[in-house]
Amino acid sequence: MSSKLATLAEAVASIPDGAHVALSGFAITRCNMAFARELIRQGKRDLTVSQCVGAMDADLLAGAGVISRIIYGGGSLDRFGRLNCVNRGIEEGTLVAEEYSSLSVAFRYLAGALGIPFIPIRSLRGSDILERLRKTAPGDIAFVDDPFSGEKWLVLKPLHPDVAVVQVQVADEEGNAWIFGPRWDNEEQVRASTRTIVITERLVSTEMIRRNPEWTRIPGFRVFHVVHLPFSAHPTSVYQAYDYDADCIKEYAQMTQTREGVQAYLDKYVYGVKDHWEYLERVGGLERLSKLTADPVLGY
Amino acid sequence: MSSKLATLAEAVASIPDGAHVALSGFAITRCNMAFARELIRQGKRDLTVSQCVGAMDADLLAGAGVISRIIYGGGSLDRFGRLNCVNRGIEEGTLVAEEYSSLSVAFRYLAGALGIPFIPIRSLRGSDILERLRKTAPGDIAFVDDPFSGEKWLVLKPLHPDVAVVQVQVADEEGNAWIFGPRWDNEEQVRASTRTIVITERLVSTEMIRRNPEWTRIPGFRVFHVVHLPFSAHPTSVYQAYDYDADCIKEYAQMTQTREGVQAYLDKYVYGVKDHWEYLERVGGLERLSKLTADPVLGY
Amino acid sequence: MQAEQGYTLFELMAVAGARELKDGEVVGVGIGLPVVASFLAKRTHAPKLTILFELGVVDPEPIHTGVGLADPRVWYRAKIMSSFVDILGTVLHRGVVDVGFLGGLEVDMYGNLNTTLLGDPNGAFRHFVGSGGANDIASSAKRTIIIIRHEARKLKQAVSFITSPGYIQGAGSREAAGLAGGPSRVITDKAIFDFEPESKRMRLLSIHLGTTLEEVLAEMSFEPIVPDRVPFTEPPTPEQVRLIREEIDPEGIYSGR
Amino acid sequence: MQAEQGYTLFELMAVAGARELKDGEVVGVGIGLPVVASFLAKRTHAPKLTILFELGVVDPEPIHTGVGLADPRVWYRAKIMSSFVDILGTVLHRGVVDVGFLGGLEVDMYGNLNTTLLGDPNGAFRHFVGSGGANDIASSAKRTIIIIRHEARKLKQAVSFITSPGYIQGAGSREAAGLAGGPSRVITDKAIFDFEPESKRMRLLSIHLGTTLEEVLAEMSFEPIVPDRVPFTEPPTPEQVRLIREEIDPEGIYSGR
Repeated sequence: MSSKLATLAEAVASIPDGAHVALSGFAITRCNMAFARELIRQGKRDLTVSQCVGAMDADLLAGAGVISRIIYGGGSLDRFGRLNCVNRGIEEGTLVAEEYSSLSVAFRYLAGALGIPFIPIRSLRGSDILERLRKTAPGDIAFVDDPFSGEKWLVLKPLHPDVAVVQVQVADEEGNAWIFGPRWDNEEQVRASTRTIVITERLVSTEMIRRNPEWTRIPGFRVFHVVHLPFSAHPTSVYQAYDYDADCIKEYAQMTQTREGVQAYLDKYVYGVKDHWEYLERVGGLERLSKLTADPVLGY
Repeated sequence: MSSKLATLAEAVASIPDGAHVALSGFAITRCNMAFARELIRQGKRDLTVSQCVGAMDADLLAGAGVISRIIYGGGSLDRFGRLNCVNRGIEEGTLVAEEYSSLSVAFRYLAGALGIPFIPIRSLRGSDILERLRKTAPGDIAFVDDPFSGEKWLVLKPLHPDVAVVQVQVADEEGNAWIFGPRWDNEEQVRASTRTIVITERLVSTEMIRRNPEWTRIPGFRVFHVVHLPFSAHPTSVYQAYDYDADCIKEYAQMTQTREGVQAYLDKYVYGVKDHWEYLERVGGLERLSKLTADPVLGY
Repeated sequence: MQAEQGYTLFELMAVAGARELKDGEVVGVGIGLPVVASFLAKRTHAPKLTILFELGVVDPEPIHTGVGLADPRVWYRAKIMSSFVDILGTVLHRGVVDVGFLGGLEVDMYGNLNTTLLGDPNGAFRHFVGSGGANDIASSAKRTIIIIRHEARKLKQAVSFITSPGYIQGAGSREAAGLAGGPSRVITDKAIFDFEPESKRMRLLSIHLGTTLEEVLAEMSFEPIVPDRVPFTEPPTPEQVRLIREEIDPEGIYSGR
Repeated sequence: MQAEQGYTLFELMAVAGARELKDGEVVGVGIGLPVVASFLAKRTHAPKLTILFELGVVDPEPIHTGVGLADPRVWYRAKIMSSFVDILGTVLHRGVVDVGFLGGLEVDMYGNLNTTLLGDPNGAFRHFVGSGGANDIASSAKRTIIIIRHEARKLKQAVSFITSPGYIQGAGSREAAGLAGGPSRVITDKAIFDFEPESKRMRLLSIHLGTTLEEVLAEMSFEPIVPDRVPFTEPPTPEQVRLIREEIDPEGIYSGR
């Protein structure tokens, strides 16, 4: 009735250069990896990305020069290492980083989601994060007197990304989506953004959505494109679907230690394959992916 | 390991006179009816109650003179009628009503839940609700200049009820609880309050809670008492458990049209029975209640 | 009444309400006529309509009529079940609601609605429902549609209490209060009104078949703007009437049949 | 190292961390030693401890060790799975978190922590993890426990960047910034410190068995307050060691075995 099904290429093509994209990844889980690879292939430029905790999706985009600005609360590849590309961009001055804490970014999304013009927060006071934001994002932070207590409070400006891109386990063709496991900032990202792209492991009927309406974390009426693409978070994990691919993430962490390594990684896994299906073949195809399939009780 | 199981009498006894209690009811669904009846039996006085939409639980308490203040966004018994007792209290000046809109109260709970000192809102401007709040609750509303746009915004003070009392379908003995169906203001009420009393239709093991952790709407670590009491919302409905008892609500709406009728209702259904089980016998016992049991597909 | 025409006034009003909804819009509704109008629109010209109930229900498909939003009957087959903060906060207050339906005890010529009390708030008065989500919808929806019975005691020169602001005191005063949007239509059982763009005063748009201009004006406590030519309201089609009677409100609860 | 004592330094530190947690408290933890300390406390003296992961996980019972908070292994058997806003907002920022664990690249004598960068932020520097939820925990938890390796390049006179404020510049400056709470303990692989109540300067509390005061001070770039008598840190019990090795970190991932 209101199908929003699109190919990954179509969904990515809808994002203009310079857009602000909120990404659903957290470190090495539910990252928009296929989406990031397609953004790179389509030669997108000058994007701003935001997420509470910087993740592998943002790092790959930074490595490929797709993004010029990141609004985040810090991040890593967990035990696999630092966000080499993001960090190098910051160190060399090629990437503008507006660095907050997890909650500050979450509150900026929440304020955006609620349609409120500012939100008070206790975090950041007395820190160099705040001092640096006075230079990197002076228009996004301010101090306001609490009219009830008279105390001075830091307030943050809402975030309104142009697009939220969210990797989910289950969605229908209208974009109503279920997220299993913790949801970190994803629900607020969607509600703060102008439009949403859902990338789903499994496509179900709207009839299925109606059977568990309490599970619907992303409202379909905020969604513009639904991309049905299994293993689209590979090599990161999707709870209840598949585990992270430790070897692939190690290879990434290793190769991205140098600019040359990043180029070699892109040649091998992004430019060197024509689409997501060829990428999956490149990393080992069905045989490899079967080994990652999650146990239904453990969820990994 | 950390059981918080209590009888209804124990849970009610923990609430001091003068306390601010957030109630989980909405019109005629998931109302804290058994809880309200026990509050009346124990002779509690001078309570403040709050809820986004005034419901049958608040009305019964108003009728019995238990509450002296209500913070709410308006309310009714749906097609069964007005909140006769609340309205009479307001009309006669015996009940202080701080009347908002649904979202204003929800935002005050949300601000309380988030630990933020104020929250901006677009609602209430240009209305007599705002004009009246300037008199009834001048310390809870203020205007602040948005530091980002310069526009003047109404801001509300957070609500921090002493106790949230929430009627749920399923809980474990630690207070981790599932709410099926829409949850209106209940999640924010719990998080805004100092402590929470959960009144549950069904008691399950913590093992069961761990199987569906995404369903946990009330965190057990915020809960002080868990009362396991089937049909505790009667005559209001509990989605997936039982339907509202239309005859009983009609009788209530009819009897509460006069003060004398209220007294007769209390004598019959509150003072005239020693506890919840005797109340259930009074309204028709198992035979009557069986007829209200919800169909698992319909939920009513 | 009007049985010979094959539809009731309730059905005419519901159809008029449905006609105001465009496909793909997001609509916030309360129980009663707005529910019938929205479900009717969704089953006819607006299949992509999104229907919201303030307490946290999206796009239900009830098969039984309910006594109010609190009745699980009207939640049946929803796609989302969430909360006030989700629906009124992240959808309505966020600016995503296109249309909201509002009803009331009284409305004045600027579309200000009273659902709170009748009488003098500083003297004797009778208290009613209050706002619920109505004030929130009136403040944040892109436009609102007012449904009200056509009686002089309801269409007032001044309302006892402004629960949900319309155009407040007319031209510019809504903007001055920091509000966008505002009422776009008033649908009564005798006529349909809009608001004149400059003065923001209520303006007669059409009269229901079987009513006269004199009857319309006689039952109003203020004078609406009356254009030279006032057409009759487009009547419901037999299929619309059938949908309401057989599928949307088979028990006649909303329409009071 | 210290194999003859029947425990490793990691285990000693984890046990020291566990000892700081009281039954019934709510604790915000990151991966690694804090997870081991919290799970150990919960299995021994603090069964009613509530353990939070910032991304939205409450009271998990993992049976496999994970590579970080993003690893579903550490979410296993959680009682709640929610979000940043739920955990960091409605629990931490609401003021309900009793204890938070923090680690870092550098800490100074007032407990200010750096997890962001090394070098001169205005010149050449190397960028690391940043805050995540660390700054939030440092700002809103009732108290924090800092875990850090005991090296002069980590226990610094001044840190390159204050990611998570401790007592800032000592006496009164944390309150002046509008913050309550603050670090209560620093646990290193050589010693445990607290903060002197007036000056808020780091103060030696105990030294681990097998270490000397001279070794402790030699590997610090500032001088902590040293009381006249400094006891040895209470060593782990065999049961605590067994729980860590057999149940909490059987694969030795957190302890690096």
